[in-house]
Amino acid sequence: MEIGVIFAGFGGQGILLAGKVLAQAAMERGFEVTWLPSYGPEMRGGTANCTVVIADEPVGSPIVDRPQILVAMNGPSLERFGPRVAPGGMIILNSSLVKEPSVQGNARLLPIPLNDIAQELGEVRAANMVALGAVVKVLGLFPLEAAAEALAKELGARGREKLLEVNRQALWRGFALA
Amino acid sequence: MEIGVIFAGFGGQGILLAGKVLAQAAMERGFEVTWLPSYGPEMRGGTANCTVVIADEPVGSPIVDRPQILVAMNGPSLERFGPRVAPGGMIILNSSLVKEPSVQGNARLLPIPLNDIAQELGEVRAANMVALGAVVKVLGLFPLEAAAEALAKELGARGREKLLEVNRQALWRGFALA
Amino acid sequence: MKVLLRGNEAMAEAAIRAGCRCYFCYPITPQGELVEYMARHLPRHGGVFLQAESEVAAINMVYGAAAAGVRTMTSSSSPGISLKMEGISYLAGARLPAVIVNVMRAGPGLGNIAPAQGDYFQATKGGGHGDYRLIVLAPSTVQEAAELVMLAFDLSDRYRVPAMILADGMLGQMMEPVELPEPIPPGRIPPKPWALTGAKDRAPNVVSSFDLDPYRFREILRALWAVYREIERNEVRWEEYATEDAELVLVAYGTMGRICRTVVRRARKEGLRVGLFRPISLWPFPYAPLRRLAERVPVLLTVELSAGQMWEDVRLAVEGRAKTPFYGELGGVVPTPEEILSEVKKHVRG
Amino acid sequence: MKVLLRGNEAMAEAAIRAGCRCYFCYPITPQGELVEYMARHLPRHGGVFLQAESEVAAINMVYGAAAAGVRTMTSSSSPGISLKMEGISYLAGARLPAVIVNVMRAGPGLGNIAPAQGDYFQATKGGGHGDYRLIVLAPSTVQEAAELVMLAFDLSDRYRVPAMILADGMLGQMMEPVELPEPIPPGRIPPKPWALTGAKDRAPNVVSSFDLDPYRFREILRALWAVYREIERNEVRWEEYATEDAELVLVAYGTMGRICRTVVRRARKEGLRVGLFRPISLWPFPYAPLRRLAERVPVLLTVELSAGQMWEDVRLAVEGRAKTPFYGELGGVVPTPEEILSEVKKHVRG
Amino acid sequence: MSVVETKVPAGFVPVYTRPKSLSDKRFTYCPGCHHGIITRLVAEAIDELGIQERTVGVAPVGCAVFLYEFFRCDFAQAAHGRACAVATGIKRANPDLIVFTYQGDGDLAAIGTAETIHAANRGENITVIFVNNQIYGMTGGEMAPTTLPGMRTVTTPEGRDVRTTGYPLRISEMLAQLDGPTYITRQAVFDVRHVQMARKAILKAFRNQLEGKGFSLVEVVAACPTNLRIPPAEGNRWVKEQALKYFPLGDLKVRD
Amino acid sequence: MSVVETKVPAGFVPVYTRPKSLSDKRFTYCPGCHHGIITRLVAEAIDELGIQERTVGVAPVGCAVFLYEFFRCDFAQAAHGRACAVATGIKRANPDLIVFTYQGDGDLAAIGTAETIHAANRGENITVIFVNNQIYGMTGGEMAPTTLPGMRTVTTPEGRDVRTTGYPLRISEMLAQLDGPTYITRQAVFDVRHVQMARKAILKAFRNQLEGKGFSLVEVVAACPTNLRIPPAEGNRWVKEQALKYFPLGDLKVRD
Amino acid sequence: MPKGMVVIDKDRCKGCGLCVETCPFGVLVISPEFNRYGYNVATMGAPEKCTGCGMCAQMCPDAALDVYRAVKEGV
Amino acid sequence: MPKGMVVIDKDRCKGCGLCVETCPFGVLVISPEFNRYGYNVATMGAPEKCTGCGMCAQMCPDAALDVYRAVKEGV
Ligand SMILES: Cc1ncc(C[n+]2csc(CCOP(=O)(O)OP(=O)(O)O)c2C)c(N)n1
Ligand SMILES: Cc1ncc(C[n+]2csc(CCOP(=O)(O)OP(=O)(O)O)c2C)c(N)n1
Ligand code: SF4
Ligand code: SF4
Ligand code: SF4
Ligand code: SF4
Ligand code: SF4
Ligand code: SF4
Ligand SMILES: [Mg+2]
Ligand SMILES: [Mg+2]
Repeated sequence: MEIGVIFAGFGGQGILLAGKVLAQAAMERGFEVTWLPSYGPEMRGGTANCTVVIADEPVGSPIVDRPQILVAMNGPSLERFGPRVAPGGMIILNSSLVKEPSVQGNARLLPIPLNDIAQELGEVRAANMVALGAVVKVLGLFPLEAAAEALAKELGARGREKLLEVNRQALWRGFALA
Repeated sequence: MEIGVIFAGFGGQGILLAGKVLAQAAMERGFEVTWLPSYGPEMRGGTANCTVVIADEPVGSPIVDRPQILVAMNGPSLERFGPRVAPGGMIILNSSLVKEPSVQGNARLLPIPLNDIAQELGEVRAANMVALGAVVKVLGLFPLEAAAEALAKELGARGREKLLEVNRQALWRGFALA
Repeated sequence: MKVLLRGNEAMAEAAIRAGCRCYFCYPITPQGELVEYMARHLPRHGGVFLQAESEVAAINMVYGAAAAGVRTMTSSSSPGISLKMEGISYLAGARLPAVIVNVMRAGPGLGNIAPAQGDYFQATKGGGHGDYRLIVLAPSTVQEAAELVMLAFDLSDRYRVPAMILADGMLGQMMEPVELPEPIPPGRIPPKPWALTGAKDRAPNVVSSFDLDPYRFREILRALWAVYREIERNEVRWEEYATEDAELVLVAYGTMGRICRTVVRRARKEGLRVGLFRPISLWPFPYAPLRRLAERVPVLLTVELSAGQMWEDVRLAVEGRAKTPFYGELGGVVPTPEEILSEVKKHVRG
Repeated sequence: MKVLLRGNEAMAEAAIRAGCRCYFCYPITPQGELVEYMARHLPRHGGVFLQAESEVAAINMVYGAAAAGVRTMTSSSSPGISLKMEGISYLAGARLPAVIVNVMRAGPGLGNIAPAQGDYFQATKGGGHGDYRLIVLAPSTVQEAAELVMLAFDLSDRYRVPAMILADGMLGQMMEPVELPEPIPPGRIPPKPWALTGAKDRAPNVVSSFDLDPYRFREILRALWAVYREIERNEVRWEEYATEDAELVLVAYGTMGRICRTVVRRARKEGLRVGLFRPISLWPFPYAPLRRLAERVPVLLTVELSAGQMWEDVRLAVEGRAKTPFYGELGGVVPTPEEILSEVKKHVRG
Repeated sequence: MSVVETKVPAGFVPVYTRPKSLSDKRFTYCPGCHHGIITRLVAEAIDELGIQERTVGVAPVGCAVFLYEFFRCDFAQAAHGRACAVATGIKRANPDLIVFTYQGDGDLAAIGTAETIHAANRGENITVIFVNNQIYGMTGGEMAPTTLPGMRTVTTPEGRDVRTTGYPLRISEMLAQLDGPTYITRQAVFDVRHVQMARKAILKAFRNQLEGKGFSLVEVVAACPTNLRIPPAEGNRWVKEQALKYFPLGDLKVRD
Repeated sequence: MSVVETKVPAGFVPVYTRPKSLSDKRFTYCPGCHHGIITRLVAEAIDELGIQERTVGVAPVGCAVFLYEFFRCDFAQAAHGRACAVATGIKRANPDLIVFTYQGDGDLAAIGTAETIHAANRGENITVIFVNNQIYGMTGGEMAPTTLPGMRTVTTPEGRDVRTTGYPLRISEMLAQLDGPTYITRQAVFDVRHVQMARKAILKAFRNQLEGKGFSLVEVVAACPTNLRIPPAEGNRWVKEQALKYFPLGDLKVRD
Repeated sequence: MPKGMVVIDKDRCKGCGLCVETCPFGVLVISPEFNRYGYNVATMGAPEKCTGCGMCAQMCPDAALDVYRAVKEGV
Repeated sequence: MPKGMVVIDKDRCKGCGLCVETCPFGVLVISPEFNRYGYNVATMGAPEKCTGCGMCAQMCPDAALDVYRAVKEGV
């Protein structure tokens, strides 16, 4: 088993964090994981992405050509990574920003209004966690609680504990919608 | 045939020039030649030396471990290179400066009061040419005139034509004494 | 306890745990997190973090700190490492222990910041002038990166030969679970009687790579080469995976090593008898084990992120005993397991 | 007409005759006379002589002048060449023609100024980062030094690949009779439509070695490697001497090449069937001719002023077909013909 | 790339239009980055002097590395810090060209210190645009020699400590001491008035070269909002209120 | 080496004896070279401060490359131009050591420009002895950044042309502008009075380090009779009459 | 007809807001509209107030603005 | 007895003559004698005139001079 997940979006959408929390959660549940970010000036182009691989054997390449899951937080990400999603894979699409998805390939499309949900929760920056909740559901490898714990750890390390509650809710909302 | 000649002495004694004139003369007379100087900060130690190889086939190494001829313009040079002279080789020694030659090896010793002769000629810096005259004689490969011509060329290139006459005489004196 | 760390961070933390107390750097992608981590953590351990004015200055600061007897490190990426070539040659000539991390990116020139393995020759054969060698260790996981950094400090001190960690942008940037090695006990760093600590109650020490006299300098270098021979005897490291019955063995290091491991698994699933030989020490290169392998395996396929650099060492090891095809990528492109597998299939059938 | 010139002077004069019009340098022994000659003569030919503030600056000035479309050169010796590694990698990546002269001295480190051949790897395998090659030519006489400098300019322009002359202190310092090559006719320098001459009546030209996109950069490098393959086909140069019936062939380049020629003569006089294989282009290395030789000659003895660098290429060529012993000297010591001859006698008998 | 076709609307005359010597390429700078303003001013100067067809730019390594894509003139991309050496090579090879470098503070004042100073000292007849944003922008916000005391960067997480890393390096003041340069000036672009002054300075620096007057350098104190982690508008204030304390504006050397 | 055993002659007391921190090794400098005087003055300062056992010198590449043989203290031989970086490494690794560099003008002001300036700017607590002899001595007399206008060297056979190679670089003046350094002074040794002043300056430069005051640099304008191709005594006059025109003596920066 | 007019290249605009800050007449605003690169672009909020002074263009770091001024009648 | 005395290390002396130039009393001269390195070394030509002022030693670039002063009688 080796599953690739790509998170992609604009800079500032919490792409790298969502990926890291996923990797952390999977690690804590005993999986082999890797996390690989886009890096360098690419990030200043206003976009960011990262790739998480979850496996039951040591991970070979942290680069994933054909991800099973893509989280496309905006239009350009869908355009760029959508066609690469593995046949039968899943695209979690931020339907708050992408109204008319243009590319799709052979993947299933799961539109979730990530921004709107986050806005509802009172913290637009939690859109990434809505997405992550959905990813955890789609993956079906471990309970959402694992992600919530990993998130708590990560926010703790950054001194952002007070954001925990809203992000937790975001996770649940995403989980529920997927 | 491959003959190695080492000229050695203090800086300022015209060691490199003597070697170059020899090489030039031999070249003009159709021999294969190389000339290799000591270089770098060694020269600032106050000593200088150069090696001339004259041969009838292309010269392999311009470095000569066992020279046939050594011109030792001072004591340290005799000490350093004297023991290396090939058995049956010849050491032309500046007896103006080295009164009691200490090292000798298996070589023949030809003491010539180079400085004194040059002084007599009114140009102490011509001691090198006295030595060169002797070398040409010992070599016996080409007439002294070849060296005189090469010298003229060299002095001409340096704009020192007026030193030609006294150096010519120096060559002859050395030639005569060897 | 496992923690999730970037390769760059893990190497930095490992250096601190290895007792590195002077780190000099100049920023460059894709090793920025190493610099950043050191800036944040080294001072807390009483160490010196100093951002130099250039890579040239940084390596010469390393020279100074190493001469003073302290464990010291610098890190950079390809173009920055090129600038350190003179300094590295000096370190080698002066017999100074130090660790240099190269998180390779694609070259030549400014190239780009994607992972590559185009500095193998530079690292293993001497990109600087003169006859010298670096101990070169190539990790393929973040875990191994941490461990090899610690090993690099130990070996470098033991032999008084500078050591290089040859990683790449992927390994530097990716996160993976790591079990961090324990900090070394204070006593583990060997005494350095040759270090510049002030000529008190002893004759002066001199750190130098200079001797105008060729015969004396030859003796110095013969002694150095005797040490190199010793290292070649003692410090060859490699890993074999599924080679016992293999008809084809992939030879790959670092990032390509780990990817080829996946290739082996997939190939095996398809019933192909494929194995992996992964050099860990690139210098000393595992010539002998590879030669032994070549006696029984008909095809050794070298896979590199380069035009074929380690490949030469593979061929030197094999010397015609087996077929030695090559598969490489240029420019920062990392081949997928599938691509490599289809290359494998050209040489072996199920 | 033959003139007696130092190797350094002959290379300088040859560069001028090859149309070199921008020369940038930083002083270092044992190539000082090249600098001095250029200072004296290049301006008289309307050229630019500029002593830079460092070797790093000099190579980057070369980069600029080459980008502007002018024939340009720099020269240095081992430590100075190490400092140029980044710049050379940039030249290679940006496809700029230029000539670099390395009058090698003993290393590593400051070493000394005696002749050595310890920079072979650096020159031929890429001392700088990334996958690139230089055209590397190794003269063994002053005459050949002059000729190869001219050739280096031509090849460099033709392929847009920088070329290096790999000489050493002995060749640089010694005088020998030279028949200087004729100055090139003005038309011989090929047009350079890619050069930076102002974007008048054409799209802008860019000289760069940068492409952030690995896939695009890969294409650039594939094109570069196609050129390298072409050079490997067209520009291999070597000399064989008395190899027809040889039982042992010495393999040596540059200064050691000429000394080994004497060894061959002496050996032949003693009735030993010894020959010489002298690579002239070190890259592209004459693998194929050497391999052919190995088919019929049982022993190929490599002789180098190093711990064995070209030796690896010899072994790569031979791949076990013949014995490949090695004889080397370190530290600036130059072996005598006698010493080499006695080494030869260990492997062959009369 | 879809570029809006700018036709002059009926009944209007152009007051300001995009410089001709800029290509169609979007700048790769971050939103609000002063690099963009400075890059544009260079293009305006080239336009105004009508020298696009004989100008050769030298791009640095730094956020301006893509400069050669932004301009419609010949360009060399130089190794980090070596732009002045590359420019020297180009100019010496072909003095008819107008050669300029465009460099960041890491590039020019750290790794390129020697190349900058010696080109200036030789009085190379080139134009240098020096963007001092007190940070290594491209690599993610490390300390530059020009970083202000106490300023937090990723390599000075507690703020720049002058006791261990020194004070901000005023390299323009150092250069102004030399006999070689003709014109050394420090400008800024945090408001329109200063943009206009910077524009004039850049123009003068190019004109000097056209007149064969030798080395001219225009330092522009700039903001890197991304690494300061502030919104663009605050970047302007940062320059005005913080950076200028250490980098006072004005001509440092003018030789006529 | 036969060193004359210097026993104090009966009835006499020593006025001047060879510094204790010098080894027995003969200097490798040419006759009359000012390096010899300056090297001796450094040894005298070390003796006077009694710091031989905690001093580490950094030898340059240049005529002073053999410095480590001349002194009885620990020494590192640095790559050409990098002495200040090496000294930084040593001092940072072990602040208890007294670390000095000794560098020529090619070493310090050409290839080492960046290392010198940045060590000074950081205010590294080291002592730099800078021998400005306006020439590359060791390599055979090439132009240095400090070579005087019109001066003939092997790379300026017609004399240094300031239009193409610039004016002599007064790097001490540049350094004095920085906030980092504590003490920058220019001295000479062409007569006894100046030798004494230079001696004091060197002493002060070391004392500053002992007191933790930071970067001190003593430039000594010196003669290289060999490459000037003049007798040693004329070397003294050269410094006095020619070199000082461009390199006026005196303290350039003193911070107390 | 307003005295001035600004044409904004939406694909170049990165929504930095420097033009908004600069305009002395409050003409420009950042719109909620995203461009294809994800930036909220500048737009003329109060086009009628534009004098065509060009200050916005002088500050724009992306050379995204062209400014025009109405031809004076009778000229 | 002269007031001063100079001991010259002949092997160090390179005959540069700076001491000769410096001595205010004309004590020192360069002798025609060569040392083993080929230099004509300095020597005391007029030892009686030496005051032990030490100036020669301060100028000597080879640290070849040691200077002594006579112990004042009765001190
Ligand atoms: C030799 C080398 N060292 C380091 C780098 C990495 N690098 C790229 S840009 C940069 C510094 C950028 O800072 P600056 O010059 O101030 O430009 P800015 O991005 O701030 O405009 C560095 C260190 C490199 N490419 N090459
Ligand atoms: C990297 C490098 N470049 C060049 C040299 C050659 N080199 C040796 S000494 C020297 C310059 C000496 O001049 P300076 O520093 O002024 O010292 P001086 O000999 O005049 O005292 C040079 C260029 C070298 N050894 N290493
Ligand atoms: S990182 Fe800073 S300097 Fe670089 S483009 Fe972004 S804002 Fe500008
Ligand atoms: S060459 Fe000049 S600087 Fe060097 S030792 Fe001789 S006189 Fe002194
Ligand atoms: S200044 Fe330019 S980039 Fe910024 S918001 Fe205005 S138009 Fe857009
Ligand atoms: S032209 Fe002037 S008035 Fe019109 S929007 Fe721009 S700044 Fe405002
Ligand atoms: S100054 Fe010293 S070296 Fe010179 S002549 Fe006098 S004693 Fe000899
Ligand atoms: S001590 Fe004084 S008087 Fe005596 S020799 Fe020396 S300088 Fe002359
Ligand atoms: Mg910057
Ligand atoms: Mg000097």
